Amino acid sequence: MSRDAILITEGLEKQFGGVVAARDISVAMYPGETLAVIGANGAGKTTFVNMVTGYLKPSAGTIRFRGRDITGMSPRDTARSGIRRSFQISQIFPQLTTLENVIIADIAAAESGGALSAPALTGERMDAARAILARFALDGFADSIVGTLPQGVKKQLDIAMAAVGDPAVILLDEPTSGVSVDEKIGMMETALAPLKDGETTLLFIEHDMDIVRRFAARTVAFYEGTILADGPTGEVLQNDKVRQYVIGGAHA
Amino acid sequence: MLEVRTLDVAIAGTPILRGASLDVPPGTTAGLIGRNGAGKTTFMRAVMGLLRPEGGAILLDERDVTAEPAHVRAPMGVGYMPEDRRLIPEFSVEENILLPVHATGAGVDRARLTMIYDLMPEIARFADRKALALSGGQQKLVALGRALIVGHRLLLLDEPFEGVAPALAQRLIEVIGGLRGEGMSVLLSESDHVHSADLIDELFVIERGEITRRTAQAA
Amino acid sequence: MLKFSAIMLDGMNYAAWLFLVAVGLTLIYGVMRILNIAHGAFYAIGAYVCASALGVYYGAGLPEALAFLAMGVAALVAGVVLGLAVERGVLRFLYGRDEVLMVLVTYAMFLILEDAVKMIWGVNSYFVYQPYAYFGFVEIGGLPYQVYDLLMVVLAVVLGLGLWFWLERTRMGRMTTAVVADREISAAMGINVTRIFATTFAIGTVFAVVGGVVTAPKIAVTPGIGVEVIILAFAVVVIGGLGSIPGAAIGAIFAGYARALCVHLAPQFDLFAIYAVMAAVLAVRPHGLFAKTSGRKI
Amino acid sequence: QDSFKIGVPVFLSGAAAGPFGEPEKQAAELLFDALNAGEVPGPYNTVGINGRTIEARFTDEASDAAVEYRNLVERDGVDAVIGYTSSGNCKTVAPLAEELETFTVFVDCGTPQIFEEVVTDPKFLFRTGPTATSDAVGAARYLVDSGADLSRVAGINQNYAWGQDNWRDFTASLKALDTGSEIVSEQFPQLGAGQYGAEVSALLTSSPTVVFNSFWGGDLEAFVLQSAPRGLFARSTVLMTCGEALFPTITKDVPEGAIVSARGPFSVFAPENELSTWFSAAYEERFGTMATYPAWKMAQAILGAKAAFEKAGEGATGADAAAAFAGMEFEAPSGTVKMANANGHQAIQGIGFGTYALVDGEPTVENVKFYEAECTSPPADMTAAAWIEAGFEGAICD
Amino acid sequence: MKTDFRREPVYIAVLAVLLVLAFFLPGWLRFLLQTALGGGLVALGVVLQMRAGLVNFGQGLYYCIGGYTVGMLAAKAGITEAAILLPAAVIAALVIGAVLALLLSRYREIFYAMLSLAVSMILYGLLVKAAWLGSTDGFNVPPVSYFGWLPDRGVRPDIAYGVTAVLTVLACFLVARYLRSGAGMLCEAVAENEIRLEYLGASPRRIVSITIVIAAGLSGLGGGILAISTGHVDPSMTNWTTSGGFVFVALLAGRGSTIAPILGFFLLELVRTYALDFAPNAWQMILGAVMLAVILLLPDGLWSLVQRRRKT
Ligand SMILES: Nc1ncnc2c1ncn2[C@@H]1O[C@H](COP(=O)(O)OP(=O)(O)OP(=O)(O)O)[C@@H](O)[C@H]1O
Ligand SMILES: Nc1ncnc2c1ncn2[C@@H]1O[C@H](COP(=O)(O)OP(=O)(O)OP(=O)(O)O)[C@@H](O)[C@H]1O
Ligand SMILES: [Mg+2]
Ligand SMILES: [Mg+2]
Repeated sequence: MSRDAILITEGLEKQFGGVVAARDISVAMYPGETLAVIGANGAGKTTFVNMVTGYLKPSAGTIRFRGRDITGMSPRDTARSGIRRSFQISQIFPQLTTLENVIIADIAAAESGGALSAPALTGERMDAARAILARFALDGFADSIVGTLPQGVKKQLDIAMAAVGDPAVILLDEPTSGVSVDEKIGMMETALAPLKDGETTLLFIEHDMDIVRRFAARTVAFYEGTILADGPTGEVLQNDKVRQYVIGGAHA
Repeated sequence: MLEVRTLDVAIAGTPILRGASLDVPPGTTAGLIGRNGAGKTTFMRAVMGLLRPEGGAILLDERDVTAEPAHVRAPMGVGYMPEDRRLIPEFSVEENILLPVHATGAGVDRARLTMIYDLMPEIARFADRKALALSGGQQKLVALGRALIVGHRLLLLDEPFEGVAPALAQRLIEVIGGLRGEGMSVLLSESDHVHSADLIDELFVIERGEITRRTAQAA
Repeated sequence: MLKFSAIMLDGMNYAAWLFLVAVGLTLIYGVMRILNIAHGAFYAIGAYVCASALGVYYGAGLPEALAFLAMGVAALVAGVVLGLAVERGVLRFLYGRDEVLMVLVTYAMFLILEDAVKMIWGVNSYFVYQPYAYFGFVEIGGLPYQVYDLLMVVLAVVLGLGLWFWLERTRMGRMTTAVVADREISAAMGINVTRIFATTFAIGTVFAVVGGVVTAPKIAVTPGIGVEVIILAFAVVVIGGLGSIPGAAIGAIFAGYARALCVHLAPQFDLFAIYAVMAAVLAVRPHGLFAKTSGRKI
Repeated sequence: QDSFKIGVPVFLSGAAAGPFGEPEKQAAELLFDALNAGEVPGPYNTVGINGRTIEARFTDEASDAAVEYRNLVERDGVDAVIGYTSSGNCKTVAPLAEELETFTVFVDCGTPQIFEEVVTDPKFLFRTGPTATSDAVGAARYLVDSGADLSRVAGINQNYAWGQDNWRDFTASLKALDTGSEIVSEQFPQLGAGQYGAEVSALLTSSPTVVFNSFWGGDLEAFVLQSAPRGLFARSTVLMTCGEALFPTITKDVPEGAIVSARGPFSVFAPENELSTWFSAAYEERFGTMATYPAWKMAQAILGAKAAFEKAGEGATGADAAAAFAGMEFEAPSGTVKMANANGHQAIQGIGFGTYALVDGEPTVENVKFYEAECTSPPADMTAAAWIEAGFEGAICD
Repeated sequence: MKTDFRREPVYIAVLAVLLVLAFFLPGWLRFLLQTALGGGLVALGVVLQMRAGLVNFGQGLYYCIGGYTVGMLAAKAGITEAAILLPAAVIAALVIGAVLALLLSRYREIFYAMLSLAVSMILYGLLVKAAWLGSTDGFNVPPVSYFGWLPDRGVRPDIAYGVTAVLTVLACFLVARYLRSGAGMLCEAVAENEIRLEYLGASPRRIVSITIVIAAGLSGLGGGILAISTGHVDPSMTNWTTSGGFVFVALLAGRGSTIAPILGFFLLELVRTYALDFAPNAWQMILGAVMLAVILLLPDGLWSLVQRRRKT
């Protein structure tokens, strides 16, 4: 690729006691691209995202975002600098309504700690929040308490919150797990379309190869903490090792 | 093995299941298919006694357990794998798997444990690690193992393949299919039967809390 | 030198007492996530029951040596009855509610029990000093020490080890740990959660009652003895790490020796020594010394 | 004619309920009933107060003092308030009594600050019992007079105002008496601590010749139960200012020879007269136990109020009675009470000390020495602390 | 919506009207209300922290600091001007709150409760040792002047009540403003999911610290008001039982409005007073039974009655 990478990891390594969750992970992400990450269970996919977003500190290696070294930065700082994520188990505010969830995301993005006396619930903000809900097809649930919603909706909300404030990079950890099969594609479309409007760089972890094929031009395959393959999706999915360890023979 | 008659369940005043009926004869594998929010999890939880039904009956092996507390089911040979894994974080993987065995006071069936480890060699590898450290998919496997260890008669598996890498999912399907031969009944829920099409003898579709039966072929 | 041995003995003695009154609290919190303020009332009731039981016992002219058996029986019976009554009668309707709310529920129980005690036993003191005097004293390094107090240390060690063994080494104990982590899934896996809760609460209550029973012969059994105890027990349990039995032991030793040191070397700081220790421990280890690791979240 | 309503705040719950609240309440009930029936010996053999029957309103002192006082006065419309044991509550209530202009008698509360600092120009407020100053001063004098070895003195007092004040006054008194004592240990366990193992060890290891103790209630009893078997009383002379309260409770376990007082001319230290004989007999008969000093103090507060209202005459208001009460002398089971200090609002009384003894299984005191009020209380124009500091200036002792 | 406090001005106006009407209550009842207003502000401080998922079992600390600041300035330094005393009480509490927030903002759940309890009990221990402050007996606070005017004994209670009522309403207004602000709205998010909040770029610690400081200021004001109302302060203000009472009121009242804890505290005091009147020997039992009944029957606090009405 000709353009400069927006996010680069070099030789990332993470150990938990005796377990090596990541070893020599070097990946470059380019502005505007959509990248899929696949891999066996426990291959280190979530660990990778956790390191990039500052939840885990790598045992070795560096992470560069827009040329700046962000290794070891806190999740808050990575978020503020423009890297957002969604979670394998959706991370939401369960007792609040969908609308409130998004409003909170907006306040947090806008003012970090929140201003002390200016009213936060402005008409403008309400409109913006409703617009986000509409963009992610969540408007039907605006006033429902989030904890009572089906998994899929929670996942979608999780992504919507990550998208607030138009970050430069979004990392989605299994966005479609828990979403019913006939809704997966629709959901990816509703989730990704608004993000793709801008120049957002997107990485998603996925176990469903149909989704991977459909939405990602490039795929990285993980196995046992290392990168098994990295390249155009079609090639990676044909890779023998990937077929053996990740996809399995029959299903591909 | 499992017979559910016109089950009504409401959560916080909202009816979720309406007259849901379903039966799984011994030795069959039934699929409960439905979109998000259709009520699959609610159904499973009600069968397990984790939710109080407002009406209807649940029979296990012809015994009416509708009003019985949750814990009587495991000793009857019912294994349950919840959708959200729910391992005991400070227990090791093996302790988690053996939990129902210890709970019911039955002796540890080594052969069955070995069978589970053979089925999923990856969990054998981390058998002595604490459950809290595992990745999402790994936890899912452990939860499946935990259901298998007591589920001599009936397995209730709530979206067992969700978040499991395809290669492994295929292997699991084969093994669950093999259980039929042992006379076990299985009820597994999925949002679609792509994974389990070959596995399922009976297909039930749940929609807005109502269950309709389809034949596997027709679906 | 005399002072040193006095500090060692006093610290140990006070720690033993603190452990006895605190361990039930940590057990109940550990299993049920209920920070039980009524624990103080249980302790007080234990003391009153001991006073009454021994009153009847001595009144009947029974042999003095067996009075200790009577104390044990009284503690067991009173603890089980009281624990089951409170758990079955009130708490079980509130399971799953907020932790703080449960604190207040038990606070309400505490207030009710305090007045109930007053109604049953009146406000005047009760005395049953015979067991305390029974064993006499020994001189340790020139310092006379009541044998009863030394036996209390033995009792604390035995009961503590017993409880720890029960929790760590028995099937029941493992089940209890599972229930702590996830009540619902434990039930689904075949654990009789109701029984575990009732048992745990009863055992915790028995410990509180035992604390009161063994203390009764040393003190005037009067209204209000429960209030002082509960806050001390809280401090001990928090220092050690809520819900941990070894933690309660360590917390009791910390607090016991802090007090002994203060009494002998700087008596003016006695009152807040224990809180200072608690604040200091929490400042360094926010979840107490023996805190459990929490699970991976994302 | 309507009844005479008296609000009686005493401890009905908490640790002070047994040792203070109960005897005070019982004494009040006894006196109200006897007064209403006209059965109290002279000069109180008239019915009620000014012929009006007395109606009591007991409230729990262990609640918000300011709120409850207002409730008594403004909601319940009592004619007088007689009660209060805790110094903290007395401090709260003192200015209120003046503000609400209600005839109020404090029964106990030892702190001398009430009239020294809190209400320096009292109109409606009285205290019919002596302050705690006389306990400490009397204790020091008794120790000196009885020839105790005062070379090494230790103290164990509850860690709150009462205990601290007592210890401060006692050590200051020793200094004033020039005993040359060395203070070898000062213990301040928490109020209601109950466990004194460490404190007792500390006392034992510091080998004091004299131990001063101002505990009350369960703490006092627990202290004796835990220290006597370990030989503290055998090794040192132990003085307990509230020791008389132990007589009906742990009779057999108080070591003989321990020095005790009843914080004034009460109970075993009371003079023999018609009122005292009647009171102790009537109390014991009705309640089956001896009247400890709080009961005596309550009795004398009530009788003082009656005397004041009756001196002011029929139809007297609280203000009239207060005016009459100031500087008055009245008879009580404890003898003649002089409202001598604080413009005649604070009583002064003597105090007796003696050693505990069991005679035929009955608790009693021996080696009694009684100090007159003028010997153990500051003169009207001096604060307690200044008076002790000045070496008991103007004290009249025989 | 849990985070929506836009109706708050209406409730506060209702409170203001109630307080004006209450001026004509009998003296004892109005006094009860007046002290309850002071305590209610502290309970409100507890409620604010509860919104962030934190239960302060040592809120009495700030109450005590407020009370002692007023008391010490008035009784020991001779400054008896309310316009100096009350701001001083608030500032003292704010400063201590800010210092403690550095430590406490790291703690959550029961550990926050226990550590705050420990800190308040350390102050208790110190005050008990301070003989010059009257130890456990505390000390009395002389009558105060208002902008130089020292009211006569006759009208003093009226003025004190008026000032208390005005300050309470004002405090509620300021708190309502804060609740509607960004920092106020994010509290609920701290309670529910800090990880999510961090990943949205906000700092839970900062939000918690702000809450702690605001709650401290409110409680300082409450303590100052109490010192002036009852004319007496003592260390029991920072004892855990006092703090426990605030927590109880906070839960009883619910967190739906700033005025809920204020009214809740008054209700509790009424129950206590009548229980004492009705059964001086068993008032604690009545209080306990009422607590249990409320917890069992009104899981979301008394304010849920108001909210339920609004919804239907
Ligand atoms: N606590 C609750 N309060 C109210 N409604 C609830 C609650 N929990 C679940 N529901 C509702 O019950 C319905 C059924 O939920 P359930 O989890 O059983 O669906 P599901 O078929 O398992 O969906 P999924 O594929 O997302 O797992 C959903 O519409 C959900 O919103
Ligand atoms: N906090 C931790 N402590 C110890 N081991 C951990 C921890 N987090 C992850 N691991 C281990 O690191 C490895 C990688 O885990 P990770 O969560 O990254 O897997 P994953 O690729 O996301 O898997 P899945 O598809 O199941 O979500 C696993 O073996 C896991 O057990
Ligand atoms: Mg993962
Ligand atoms: Mg489901």
